[in-house]
Amino acid sequence: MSQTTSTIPITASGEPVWELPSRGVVGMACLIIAEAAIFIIFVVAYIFYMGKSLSGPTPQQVLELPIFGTICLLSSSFTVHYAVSALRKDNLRGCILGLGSTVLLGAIFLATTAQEWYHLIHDHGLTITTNLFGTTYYSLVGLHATHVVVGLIMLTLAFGLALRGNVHEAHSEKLEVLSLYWHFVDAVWVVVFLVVYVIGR
Amino acid sequence: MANANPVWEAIDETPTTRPRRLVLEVVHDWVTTVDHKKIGLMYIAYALIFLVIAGIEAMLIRIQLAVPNNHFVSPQVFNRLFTMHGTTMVFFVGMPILFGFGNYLVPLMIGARDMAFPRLNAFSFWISAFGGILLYFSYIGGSGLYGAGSAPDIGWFAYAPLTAKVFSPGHSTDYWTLAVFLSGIGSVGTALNIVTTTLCLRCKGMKLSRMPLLVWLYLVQGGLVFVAVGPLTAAQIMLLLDRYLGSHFFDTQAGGSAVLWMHFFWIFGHPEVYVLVLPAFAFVNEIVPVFSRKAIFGYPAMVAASVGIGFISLSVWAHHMFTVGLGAAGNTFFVFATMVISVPTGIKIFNWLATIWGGKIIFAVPMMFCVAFLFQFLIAGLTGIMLSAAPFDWQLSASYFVIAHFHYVLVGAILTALFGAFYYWYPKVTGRMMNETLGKWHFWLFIIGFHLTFDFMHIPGLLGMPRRIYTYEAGRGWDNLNLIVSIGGFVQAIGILIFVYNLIRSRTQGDIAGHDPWDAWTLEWAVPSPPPSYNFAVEPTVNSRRPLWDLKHPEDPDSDYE
Amino acid sequence: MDEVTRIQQQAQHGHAHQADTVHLPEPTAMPMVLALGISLLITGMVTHWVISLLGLIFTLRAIVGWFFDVFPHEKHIDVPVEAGILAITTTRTTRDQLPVSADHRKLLPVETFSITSGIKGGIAGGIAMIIPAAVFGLARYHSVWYAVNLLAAGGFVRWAGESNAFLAQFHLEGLLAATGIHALTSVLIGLLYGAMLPMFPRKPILTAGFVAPLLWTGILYSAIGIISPILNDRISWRWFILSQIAFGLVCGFVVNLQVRVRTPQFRALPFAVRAGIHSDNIEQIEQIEEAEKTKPVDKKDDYV
Amino acid sequence: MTPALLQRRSRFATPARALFCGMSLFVGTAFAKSPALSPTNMFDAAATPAHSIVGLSTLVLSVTLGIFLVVGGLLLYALIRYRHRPEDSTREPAQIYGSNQIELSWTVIPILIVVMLFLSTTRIILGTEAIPKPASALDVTVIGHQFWWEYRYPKLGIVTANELHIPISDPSKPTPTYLEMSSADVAHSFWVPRLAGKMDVIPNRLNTMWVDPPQPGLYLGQCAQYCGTQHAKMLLRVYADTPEQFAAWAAQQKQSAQQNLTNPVAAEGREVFLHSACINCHTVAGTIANGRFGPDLTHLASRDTIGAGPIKNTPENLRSWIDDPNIMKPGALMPSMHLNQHDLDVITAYLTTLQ
Repeated sequence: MSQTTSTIPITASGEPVWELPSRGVVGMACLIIAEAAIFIIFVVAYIFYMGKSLSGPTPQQVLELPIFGTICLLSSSFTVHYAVSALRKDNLRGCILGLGSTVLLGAIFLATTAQEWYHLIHDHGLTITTNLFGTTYYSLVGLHATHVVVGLIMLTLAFGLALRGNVHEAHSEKLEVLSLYWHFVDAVWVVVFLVVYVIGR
Repeated sequence: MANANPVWEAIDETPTTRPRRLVLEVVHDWVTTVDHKKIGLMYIAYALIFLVIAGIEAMLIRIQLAVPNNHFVSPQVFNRLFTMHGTTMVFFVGMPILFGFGNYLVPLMIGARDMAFPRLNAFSFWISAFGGILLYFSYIGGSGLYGAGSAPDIGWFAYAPLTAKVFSPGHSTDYWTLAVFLSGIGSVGTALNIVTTTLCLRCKGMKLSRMPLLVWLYLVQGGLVFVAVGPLTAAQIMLLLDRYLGSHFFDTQAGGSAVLWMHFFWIFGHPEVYVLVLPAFAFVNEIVPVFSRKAIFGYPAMVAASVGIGFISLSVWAHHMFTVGLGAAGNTFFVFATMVISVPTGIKIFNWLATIWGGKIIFAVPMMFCVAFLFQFLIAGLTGIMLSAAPFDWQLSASYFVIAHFHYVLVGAILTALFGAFYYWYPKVTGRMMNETLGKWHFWLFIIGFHLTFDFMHIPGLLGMPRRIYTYEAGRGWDNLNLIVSIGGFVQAIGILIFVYNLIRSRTQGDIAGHDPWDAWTLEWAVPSPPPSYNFAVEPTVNSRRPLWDLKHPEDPDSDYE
Repeated sequence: MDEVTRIQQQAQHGHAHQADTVHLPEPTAMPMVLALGISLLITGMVTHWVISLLGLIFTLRAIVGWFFDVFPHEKHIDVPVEAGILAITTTRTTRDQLPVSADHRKLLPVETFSITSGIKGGIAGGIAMIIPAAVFGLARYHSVWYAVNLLAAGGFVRWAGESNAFLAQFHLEGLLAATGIHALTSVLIGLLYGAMLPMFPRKPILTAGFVAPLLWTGILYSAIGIISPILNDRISWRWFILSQIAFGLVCGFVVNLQVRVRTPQFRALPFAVRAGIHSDNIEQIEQIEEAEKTKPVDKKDDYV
Repeated sequence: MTPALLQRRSRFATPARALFCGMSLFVGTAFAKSPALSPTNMFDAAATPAHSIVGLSTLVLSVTLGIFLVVGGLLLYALIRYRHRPEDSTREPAQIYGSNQIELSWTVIPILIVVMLFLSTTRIILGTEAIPKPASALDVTVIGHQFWWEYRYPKLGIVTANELHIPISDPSKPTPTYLEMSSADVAHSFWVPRLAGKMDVIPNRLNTMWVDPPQPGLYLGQCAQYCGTQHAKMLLRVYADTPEQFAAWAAQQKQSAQQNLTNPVAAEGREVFLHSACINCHTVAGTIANGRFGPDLTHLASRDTIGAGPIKNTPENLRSWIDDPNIMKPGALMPSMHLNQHDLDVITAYLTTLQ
C-alpha cells in the first residue's frame, strides 16, 4: 500500500469516556431476535391450528406433561450461568463443573423428548403426516429440539476445551455469549411448554 | 486567488504500474477475503449480474405483452419468467446490492476498520451467492438431475396451495424455496453484522445522535431484516416439511389454511419493501445535502421517522390481502396502519425539500438521480395511499396498477437512488470519476424510459388488466398502453447498458478523483480513494455529524450548534 | 506553490514517517467453504443425496477450519501503515466566510412554541365548538344529541337511513364515536394552529378565527358527499361555519395567549424565513454577493 | 471538478431535449387512435359496490393529486430557484438544521388528511362488507377451478359453468345477487371491475360478495389471482338479465338433457360420448355422465363461449377444442382424448344439441 496519507479528523477533545457494547453480546442478541421471529411463526401456526385437525389423535388424548425434562432444562440455565461467573473469577474448576452439569441436564432433556416422540409414534401412531396436530406439534417441538442439539454441541465443545485446560478468564465473554444462546433456548421452551402442553391440552 | 484550487493531479493516488498477478492469485485473494470493502464490492458485482439477468427476463415479458394474443413465449415459459424475475430482483438483486453498499460504507462512515464479524460477513455473502446460483440451476436441473429443466412458476410470493406437491409436482418449487432460504441466511448474517458494527465499532465521539443518517437507516434496516426474514424462513421450513415429509401446514384438503401462508409471506413481504427502500432513503440522505451544500434539515425528525417507519411497517402486512376476505374489522385496522405510515414518509419528503430549499444545488449526476428519486418516490407514495384505501384496493390489487405502483417504488425510487449512489461513491471505490456525459445520457434515457413504462402501466390496471397473465384479448383497451409500456422498457434497458458501459470504462479512463471530489462531509471522504485495507491509518475522533465540515471550516464548526 | 500542495507533497514523500502496523483479520477461505458446504447439503434435496454427502464433508471441514481461525486466538495479519496527517483540501476552505453571527446556523426560528400550547388551544376550541353545535341541535330538533349522532353517523353505515327522531335520541355508541372523532381532530387542528399561527404576519387571530374555518369548510363542502353522505344530507352549513369559527377564535386566542409577540422585523421577513426553512440573514448574504459581483476580481479562474 | 461541470450545462440539456421531443411525438401518435373505452373500466361502474368505490376513488385521487401538485410544485420551485448558477459565488449557503414549527405543521397536516381518508374509507368498507343481506337476494355458489368457474344456484337447482347469469336489481326493490365463493383447488380471484371489487376465491374458505347491476348487459372480468399455467384465460362473463329473461333462462337450465335425439349423428355422438372417458369429468344431466372435475355440459350449447371465455362457441371451435384443448389453451387440464375424425364429428354434433 503505497499511499497512506489521510485527512482523518483526530481533533483532541472527543468524549472523555468512550465505551461501546460488546460485539459478541450484541451479535447474539440480534441472532436471538431473528430466531425468536422464527419461533413466533411456528407458535402462531400451532395456536392457529389448535383443534382444527380433521382426524385424531388430539393432544388431550396423547400428550403428557414433560415435567421432569422441563425441570432439567430450566435448571441448566442456572448451571450455565454459574459456569460463566466462575470463569469470570478464573475459577476453572467451577466452570468445568457448571458446563458439565449443563451438558448433562440438556442431554437428559433431549432424552425425555426422544422418549416422548417414540411413545407418540409407536404407541399412538401420531406422525407429522397424521393430522394438523401432528404437523404443528412435531415441527414446533422439533425446531426447539434442533436448537437444543446445536447448543449442546457447542457446550460440549466448551466443556471439552475446559477439561483440557484450554479455557481461561479471557474467554469468559465468549462463554457468556454461548450462555445467552442457552438461556434463549430455555426461554423458548417455556413458551413451547405453555402453548403445547398447558393451553393446547 | 492563486491558492483557490489545489491541483488534484498533485495527489494522484492511483499507482500507474501495478505488478501483474496470476489470475488464480487474484481469485484466491477475493475468495479468501474478509475485508468489508471487497465483500461489499463482490455483493454489488454479483447483484449487477443478476440485475442484467432479471432485466432480460423483464424484457422477454414485455415483448410477450406488447401486443394482444402474442405467441412469443408459451404460458409455462411466461410464468417462469415472471416468477424468476420477481424472485431474482428481490432476493438476488435488491438485497445484495443494498447490503453491498452497506458493507462498503457503514464501517467507513462510522470510522471503523472492518465489520464486527469479518468472517461471518464473507460467509453471508457466499451463501447468498450460492443461493442465486441454485435458483438458476433450476433451469438445468429443475426435475432433479434426471429430467428436463424447469424453473419455478409459482410467482414470487408462491401462494399456497399452488405450491403443494399436487399442483407443483417435480422440484421446481423446491428450488425456489431452498434458494430463497439460503439467501435468507445470508441476509440475516449481514444484517446482524451491520447492526453489531454500528452499535459496537463506532469511532470515538460518534454518538448515536451523530451518526450519518445512512448508518441510522442501515441500522433500522438491519433490525427489520431480523424480524422480517425470520417469518419467511419459518414459512419456508413449513413448506419444505409439507413437500418432503407430507405435513399439512398449507394443505387445504387436510384442514390447512391457504391464508396462513399469505399472512406469513406478507409479514415478511411488507417489511421487505422497507428493507429495500430504507437504504435508498439512506443514499438520498447523504447525496442531497452535499449537492445542496446544506446540512440535512431536521436530523432528529429524520431519525425518528426512519425508526417509526420501521416499527409501523411491521403492522401493515395484510394490506396485501384486502381481497382475501379479512372481514370489515381486519380491513379497517390495516387501512389505518397503512395510512399512518404515510406520515413519517411525508416527513422525510418534506425534510428533503427543506434541505434543498435555500441551498445552492449542483446538478451533478448523483444529484440528478436524487431529484428524480424525490419526484418518483412522491408519486409512488401517493399511489400507495390510493392502494391503502381498501375498497379502492379491491379494484386495484393484483392488477397492473399495483405492478406499476411497486415498480415505481422499486425502480423509480430504489433503483434511481442506487444509480445516484453509484455515481456518488464510485470515485471513492475506484479513485476515478464516472463519465458525466455518459451519466447524463444514462439519466435521461433511463428516466424517460421509466416514465413511459410505469406511468402508462397504471392505466391498464384501472381498465381491468390483472397481473401475471401471459396474454390478453384485443379490444379490452389495453393494447396501445401495453405497447408503450414495452417500448419504455427497452428505452430503460438502453440507459442501463450505457450505465454498465460507463461503469467499466471509467474504471480505467475516468478522471482521477482525489479523495474528496464532491466536497462532502462524512468520514469516508477522509481516507484515500480507494481506501486502504485498514481504512483509517489513525482512528478518527468526531465532534459533530459532519466531521469534515468541522475540518474545512475550523472557524465555524458544526459542533458549536448541535 | 501554495501551502496546501506543499503539505500534501510532504506527506506523499513520507516526511512524516510513522512506521506502524495495523492488525487486520487474516484472509481465510473457510467462510466460503462453509457456505458452499451448506449450499451443497441443501442442493442434495433437489438433486441426489451424493451431493448432500459432499456438502456435509465441506461443512465439517469448514467448521473445523473456522474454529481454529478464531481459537485460541483470532488469526491476524499486520498491514504496514504510514500515517501522515494531511491538511484537508477542498475548493472552498480558502473562501471568505460570512461573519459568524448567532443566527447564521440554527434551528430556526429562534423561538418556537411548546407543543402544549397547541394542545391547550385545541382542547379549548373543541369545547367551545360544542356550544354552537348543541344550540343547533336544540333549536332545530330539541335535542343536544342530534349533532353528536350526525357526526358519529359518518362511521355507522346502518344509520344512513335513520330518521331525524332516531338521531335526536341518545346513543352511547354515537357519543363515543363522536367524542373520539371530535377530540382527535380538535387536538390535531390545535397543534396545527400552534405551529402555524406565528407564521402568519398580521392578526393571527383573524387567520385562526375566520380564514382557516372558511377555508376548511370550503374543502369539506366539496368532499362531504363522499366522506359522510348522511352528514351531507342534513348538515346546516350556517351552523357548521358558526361552530368552526367558535373553534378557531377560542383556539387561536388560547394559542396566542402563550405566544410571545413578534417584533415588527419578524413580520417584514419573507414567508420562507417565517416558516423557518430559510436563514433570516438572507438579505445580508445577498448584499454581500451583490457587492462581490461588482468587484473587479476575475472569478473565471475559479473554474479552470 | 464541480465548477467545470457547471460550465458544461448546455451538454446536460442536449440529450434531454432530444429525448423529450422523441417521447412526446411517440405518445402523441399512440393516442391519436384513441383506444376505445374498455369493457372492464373500473370507473364505468354499473353496480352499487363499484359505484361506492368510484366515489371513494375520486376523493382519494383528488386528495393525492392536490398533495402532488403542492409538494411537487414546491420541489420544482426550490430546484429552480436555488440551483447553483455559474455567476454565483462558491460560498456555502446558510446551514439550517431544522425548525420545530414547520416540522410540526407538516406532521399534523398529513395526520389530518389520514384521519379524513380513514373515516371515509371505513364507511365504504362497512357499507360493502357489513350490511345485512336482504331476503330478496339470490344466492349463487361460485367454485373456482383450475382454469374455469363453476356456478351453482342452490335454491334454483341449477349448475352451470363459466357464464354467470344474474337478475338485474331495481334500486327501489333491490334483488342483489350474493356470491358465496370457494375453490376446488388453488386460490383464484373473482373480478368483474364494473360490478364490484375483486374477492379472492380460496380453498377451504368461504368468501362472500354481492352485486346488483340495475342495467341488463354483459359484464366482463377475469381471474385476478395467479392460479397456474392458464391463469390468463380464466375469463369471467356475467350476464345481467331482466327478470323475465332470467326466469326463462332458469327454467331452461333446470331441464335435463334431451333424451330422444332425432338427429342420428347426434345420437351416435351421444353413445360415443357416454362410452368415452369424457364422463369421468363432465356431467350431462339425465345421463350416466356425472363427473365433477370439468364443467357441467348439460346446457353447453346455450353458452356463448367455451374454454372459460376466450373461445367463441361455434361447432368448428368446439371440435378443435375436443380434439386437443392444449392448442387453443395450452395448459388446460382437459386432456386430448385422441379421438378419430369420425368420433370427433359425432361428439361435436351431440354437444351442439345440448341446448
